[in-house]
Amino acid sequence: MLRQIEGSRAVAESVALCRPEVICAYPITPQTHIVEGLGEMVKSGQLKGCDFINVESEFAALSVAIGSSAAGARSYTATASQGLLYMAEAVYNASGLGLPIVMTIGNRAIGAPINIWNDHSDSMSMRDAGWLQLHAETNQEAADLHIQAFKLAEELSLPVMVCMDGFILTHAYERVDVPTQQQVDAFLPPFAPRQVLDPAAPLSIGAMVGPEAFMEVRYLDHQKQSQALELIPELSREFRDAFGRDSGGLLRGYRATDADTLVVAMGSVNGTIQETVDQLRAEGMKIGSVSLCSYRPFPAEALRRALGCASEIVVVEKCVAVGMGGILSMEIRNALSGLPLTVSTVVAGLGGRAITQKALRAVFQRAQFGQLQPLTFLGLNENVVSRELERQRDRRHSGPPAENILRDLRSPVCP
Amino acid sequence: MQKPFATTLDPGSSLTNHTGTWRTERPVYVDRLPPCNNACAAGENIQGWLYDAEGGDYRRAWGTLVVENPMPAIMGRICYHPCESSCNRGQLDTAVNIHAVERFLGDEAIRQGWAFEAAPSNGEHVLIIGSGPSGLSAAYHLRRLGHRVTLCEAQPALGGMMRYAIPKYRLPRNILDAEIDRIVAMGVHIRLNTRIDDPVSEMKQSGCDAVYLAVGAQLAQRAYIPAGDAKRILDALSLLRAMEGDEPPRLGRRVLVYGGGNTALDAARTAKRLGATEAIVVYRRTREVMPAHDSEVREAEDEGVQFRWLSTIKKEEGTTFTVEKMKLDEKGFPQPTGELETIDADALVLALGQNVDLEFLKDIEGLGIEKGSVVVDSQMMTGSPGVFAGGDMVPSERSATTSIGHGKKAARNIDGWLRGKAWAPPARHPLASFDRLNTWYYSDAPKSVQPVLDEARRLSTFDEVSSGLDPSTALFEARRCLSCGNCFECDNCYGVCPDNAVIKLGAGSRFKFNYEYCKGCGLCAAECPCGAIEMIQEQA
Amino acid sequence: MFQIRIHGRGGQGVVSAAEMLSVAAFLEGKYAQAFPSFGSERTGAPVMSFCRIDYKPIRLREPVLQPDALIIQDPTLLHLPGLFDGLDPDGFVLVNSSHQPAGYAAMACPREHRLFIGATELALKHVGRPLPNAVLLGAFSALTGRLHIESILEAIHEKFPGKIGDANDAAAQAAWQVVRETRMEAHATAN
Amino acid sequence: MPVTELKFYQTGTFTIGNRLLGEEDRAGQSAANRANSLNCGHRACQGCGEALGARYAIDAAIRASKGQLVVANATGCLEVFSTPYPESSWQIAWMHSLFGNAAAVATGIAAAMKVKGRNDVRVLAQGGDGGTTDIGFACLSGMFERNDDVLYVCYDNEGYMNTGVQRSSATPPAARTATTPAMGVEPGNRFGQGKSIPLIAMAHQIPFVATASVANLRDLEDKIERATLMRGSRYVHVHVPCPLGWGSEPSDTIKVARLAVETGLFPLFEAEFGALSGHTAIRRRVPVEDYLRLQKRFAHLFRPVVDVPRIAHIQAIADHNIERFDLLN
Repeated sequence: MLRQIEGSRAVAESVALCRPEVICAYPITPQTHIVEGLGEMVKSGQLKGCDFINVESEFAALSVAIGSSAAGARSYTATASQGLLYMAEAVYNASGLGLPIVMTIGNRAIGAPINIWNDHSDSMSMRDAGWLQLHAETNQEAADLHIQAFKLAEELSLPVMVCMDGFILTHAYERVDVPTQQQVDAFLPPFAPRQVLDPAAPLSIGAMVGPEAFMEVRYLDHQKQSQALELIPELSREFRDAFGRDSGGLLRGYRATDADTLVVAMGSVNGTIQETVDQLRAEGMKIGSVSLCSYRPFPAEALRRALGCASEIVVVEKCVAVGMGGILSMEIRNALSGLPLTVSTVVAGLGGRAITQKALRAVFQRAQFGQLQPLTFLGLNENVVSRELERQRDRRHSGPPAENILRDLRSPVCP
Repeated sequence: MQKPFATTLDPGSSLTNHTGTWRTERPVYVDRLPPCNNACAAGENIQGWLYDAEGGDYRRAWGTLVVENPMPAIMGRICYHPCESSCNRGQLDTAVNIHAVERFLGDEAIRQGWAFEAAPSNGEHVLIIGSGPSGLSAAYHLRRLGHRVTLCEAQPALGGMMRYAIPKYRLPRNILDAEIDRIVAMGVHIRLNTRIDDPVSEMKQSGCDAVYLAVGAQLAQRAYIPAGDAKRILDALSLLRAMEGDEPPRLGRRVLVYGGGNTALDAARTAKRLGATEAIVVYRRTREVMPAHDSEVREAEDEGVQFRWLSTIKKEEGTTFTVEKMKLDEKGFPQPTGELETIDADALVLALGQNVDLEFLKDIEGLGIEKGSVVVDSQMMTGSPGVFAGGDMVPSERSATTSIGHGKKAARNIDGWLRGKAWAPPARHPLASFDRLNTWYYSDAPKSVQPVLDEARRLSTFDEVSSGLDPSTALFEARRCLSCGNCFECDNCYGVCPDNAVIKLGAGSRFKFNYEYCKGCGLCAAECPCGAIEMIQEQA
Repeated sequence: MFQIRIHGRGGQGVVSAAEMLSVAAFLEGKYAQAFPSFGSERTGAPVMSFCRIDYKPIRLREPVLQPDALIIQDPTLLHLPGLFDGLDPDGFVLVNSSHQPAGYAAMACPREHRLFIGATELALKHVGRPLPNAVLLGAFSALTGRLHIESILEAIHEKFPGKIGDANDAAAQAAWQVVRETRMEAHATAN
Repeated sequence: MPVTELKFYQTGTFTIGNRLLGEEDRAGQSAANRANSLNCGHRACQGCGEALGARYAIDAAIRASKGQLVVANATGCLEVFSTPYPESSWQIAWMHSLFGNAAAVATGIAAAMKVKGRNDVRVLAQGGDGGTTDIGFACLSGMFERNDDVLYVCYDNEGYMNTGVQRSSATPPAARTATTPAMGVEPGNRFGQGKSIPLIAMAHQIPFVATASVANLRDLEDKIERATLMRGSRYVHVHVPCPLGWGSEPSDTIKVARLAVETGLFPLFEAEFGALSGHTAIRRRVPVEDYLRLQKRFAHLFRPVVDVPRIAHIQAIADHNIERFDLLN
């Protein structure tokens, strides 16, 4: 049914349609509206056969999910930013134990400096934790991905993170087609665990594994994620057949087939990018974009096929590996190695900095003429940083940067 | 369910990991010699029969008891029970009242009419001279070993000193008769009123293959006391023996008893019961060094028997006895002081000890005599082949218990000698000393004291002074046994093993160690209440 | 595409105003997107929200930089620097104020696209609380003609069920009436 | 004369079993067919108190739950020595996740059982003192506060033994550990530190809190069995000596635990809904020296000279417990 609702509400509704049995929640902006919605549905009786637990921390939230999942219950939680870091140990544990938990990440920056706004630093920090990571482009896709995520997780016996941009999606009111219970039940079978804590068939789950087998365990985990590279498109097709719309998959191209310049990005920024692509196309530039939905597993082959034809690749990413540069672009460079093209990194939207068409347009055009720097910080206040850098050159102890920058912003020499 | 590799494991799969290889010491179950058994002159397996009694199976307990000693009802009464003085429980609260339980079992056997079984006779024939505790014990054991036995007794009734020296109030005759009859019933050939003057020829004539001399020490020790009227002086043995006759001896109102042994006290207490208003024990030394047993002295005092310590009797004139005060020298020996005083008394009973009558042994070739006792070797055999001796005749502590032990030992050696292969006593286990116990596990419980007859009744009659335990108190008392050095299946070892390396074999079958997994921590040994587990070094 | 930027203070319902606009548009079969200027601001602080309305799916995710309409829920905000930034020359400005306040000069839009209305007073009258939201939405419908008052009212009822909904409904209708009438008069005098 | 009434076999109340006792009068551990939840072949040290305590507790819980038991285990010695790939010593449905989250994992298991209508299944979480009093404390408190249907059993060996004997918040004063060496002005662990999780648990007003010791098996089994059958959050704190960490003889494990109880240093008590509801009286009171002397971690209290004031301080702690919990009656 079509509805004009907040992204968080849409996700809450579709998670509820997946009939989760245990939901644990610890509040953190911008994830709160999702679990609030679910909590309400459990209390009101709209969501039956589900235990909603208010825990004392994100670490506990995922730990509870680990327990309930191991005991054979479909388990869900949601978090963001510091919360994801606080549960980091459990994040690795859940995947190591092969527990098909689904967790929503309302992507948000990581402090210090503390910042509640959107970027991808949080989920990126867990990119090697053994979870699958799917990025939603719209609220519709965010809702749909959760339905696919449970099926994906349970078929592989691996946990899945569904990443959606904090505020930009979580707090945005949009038109969303919320499926019916019958549709979801037909698509998502009941949870049949790979292993379960059952007194009737005792098992010891979570053994200590030494040098003699640890390598093999990790290798098998890697193989599992590789299987996901086939399963994800499969489920996406299945989903289209069942629900009549495209959601998920490894990646999606936009006017990409004949493009010389291709932009790659994850999540909601793809909308703005596509608007910009249309503008530039109208002006005759051969540009297109690729929206990467599956970050883990990383679809190197699919990317190679999708991007191989272009000569200029611009990776717009909402995170930065300080001291190294773009994370996504590094992996894309790796995927495209040997191909005659250049890959440049545009770090954008850190800590919620708005990513505007105007700014994108400018970098894409520079890229077209090969004038784009390998690493660009989109919309960076050059003036402020150059003054701060000067100051640091002058004297070692230049005081806290934040204050200095504020002073600069107020001082008349700044535009 | 296709479970994940390595991180998920099958239950209990660690059985393939044999941790026994960690071990440098291994626990082993042992049986140690309980101090009570160790102290028993009759060689009883006290812990053994208490173990049976703990279960309430008195028949079985009695059966275990009489393997060593055929007269529990008697022993439970007259033995001075060194077992109790050495009982480890004494260091915890109070010793187990062993003699009371023994007596209970003996009385129960009499009540139930439990009988002995003799082995089928195998032709060998043994002559026993003397039917005291030693002779009866020997007869019993020889019958169990399948030998025919002829028992000669000079007196008209069996029992020796048990009958003729121990007062009824300590050993009722119905009890004595019951236990003797039970032995006789095994098929012992009895000849009463038969004094043997030449044991060896007697043995040959009666077609016996060996003889056991057990006549005891019958001759009263005399002391020279100048006396005007000798009939006022008699010895304790004849007094006590006379108690078995029809005519109780007349002693008068005031009786002196001279001596410091148990017999002196028996005489004094008998005198009181014969109507003496005063019975005064005169002893040349002090109570501390008096040979009589403390319990006897206490009971005598309770009955009003008086004592004159550090005194000797010098002479008698009519009813006047002159007594000299003594004092102990630095060595503790009494020395005369020259201080004299007189006591009026109607009679003087001498209880100065007994000697063995060696007269009838003079013709036995090779039989050696030393300090008035018959010399025997470790097999209880005299210098004369086939002639064995025991009890008060041979050098040892003179007690009924010792005599019973001698009888048993002699019987087993006679059996060996007759069969041509010397009897080898079983090796003795190391002692189960107190420090080997983990006493925390034993709950405290007071010794149940045998009820004691009130004096009034005691003085007027010859009724038994101590009465017995009832079944429940007997059971309770039996269960106070710490089972020193012998597993009583408390399950501690089985329970405390952190490696489940103790296998429980079920009731009565104890436990065994599973050395596949035992790491040798020693917890089982440390927590065994009775010290029945020992840690020993693993061999390289 | 029609873009609206709403300025107000924390607690005045800036966000729900944008939401209701988007819902109203959705009810008319249009595509709409509403989102707040995600901030950590608390009650009383100046805040913004945005709404986009279009006939095709909306992909753009940037804040509204070139609004076609500005709704200013509190006249004291008029002096805020950059308040009118990016306003379309032919755009609309709706201010909650019973009179034309100072700062008025900064508005670079046609006179007939400006509207000052004592929304708070009207709200107090109908809702009983100084919540200008519904009033301004009714006025917005009348001023811009972009959304039917019916869909506005339905959105209001969806947001506030029951009595409060009815009260806000009344407030919105009252505002709509007032604006229509004054517009008529203006039109009449113009002719 | 009075004859003491015959009640039971004279060692029956203190030994684990007895050939003369009926099954009902024996400790569960005496049963030939006991569960042996923690099986042979585990890799615990010789004389490990934790291995013993864990088998006691889990066997009792199995008995009480009629085998319908699921256990969540915190990281630590117990987990490492019981489940090193490829062998597990557990004969039960068992799970290990992390060091600090056993309580939360158990909460999850309990929630799963609840939604599946498996009210017969009882959930137990277990960990050492590190995983309970320190790193796992937040999850434990959260579990208590929500009154989740879990029995949490802490095996307290008073330090981080798995990592090589470091100090935990359960390490007693004066004890030497790798991080509180026996040197300086105040050798060993400082006085005036540490916390009592049982008392903190009581402050959560949960249905049941109890302390127990491997030295008193019947008491331990009784508490675990009762706790297993209750609903809501329950906590049992079991004292388990560690020969390695305490420097005691492996064969003395139970003796040391017994002395901890008999000195009053480890009081045995229980509480319901935050109020003390019972205690186990000391049978043969002993001075703390008897306890301390058996353990090398306290050696510096006796050598080179006897540290009278500190021993007195420890005695005062014991005396305080005895008074507070009325341990002599």
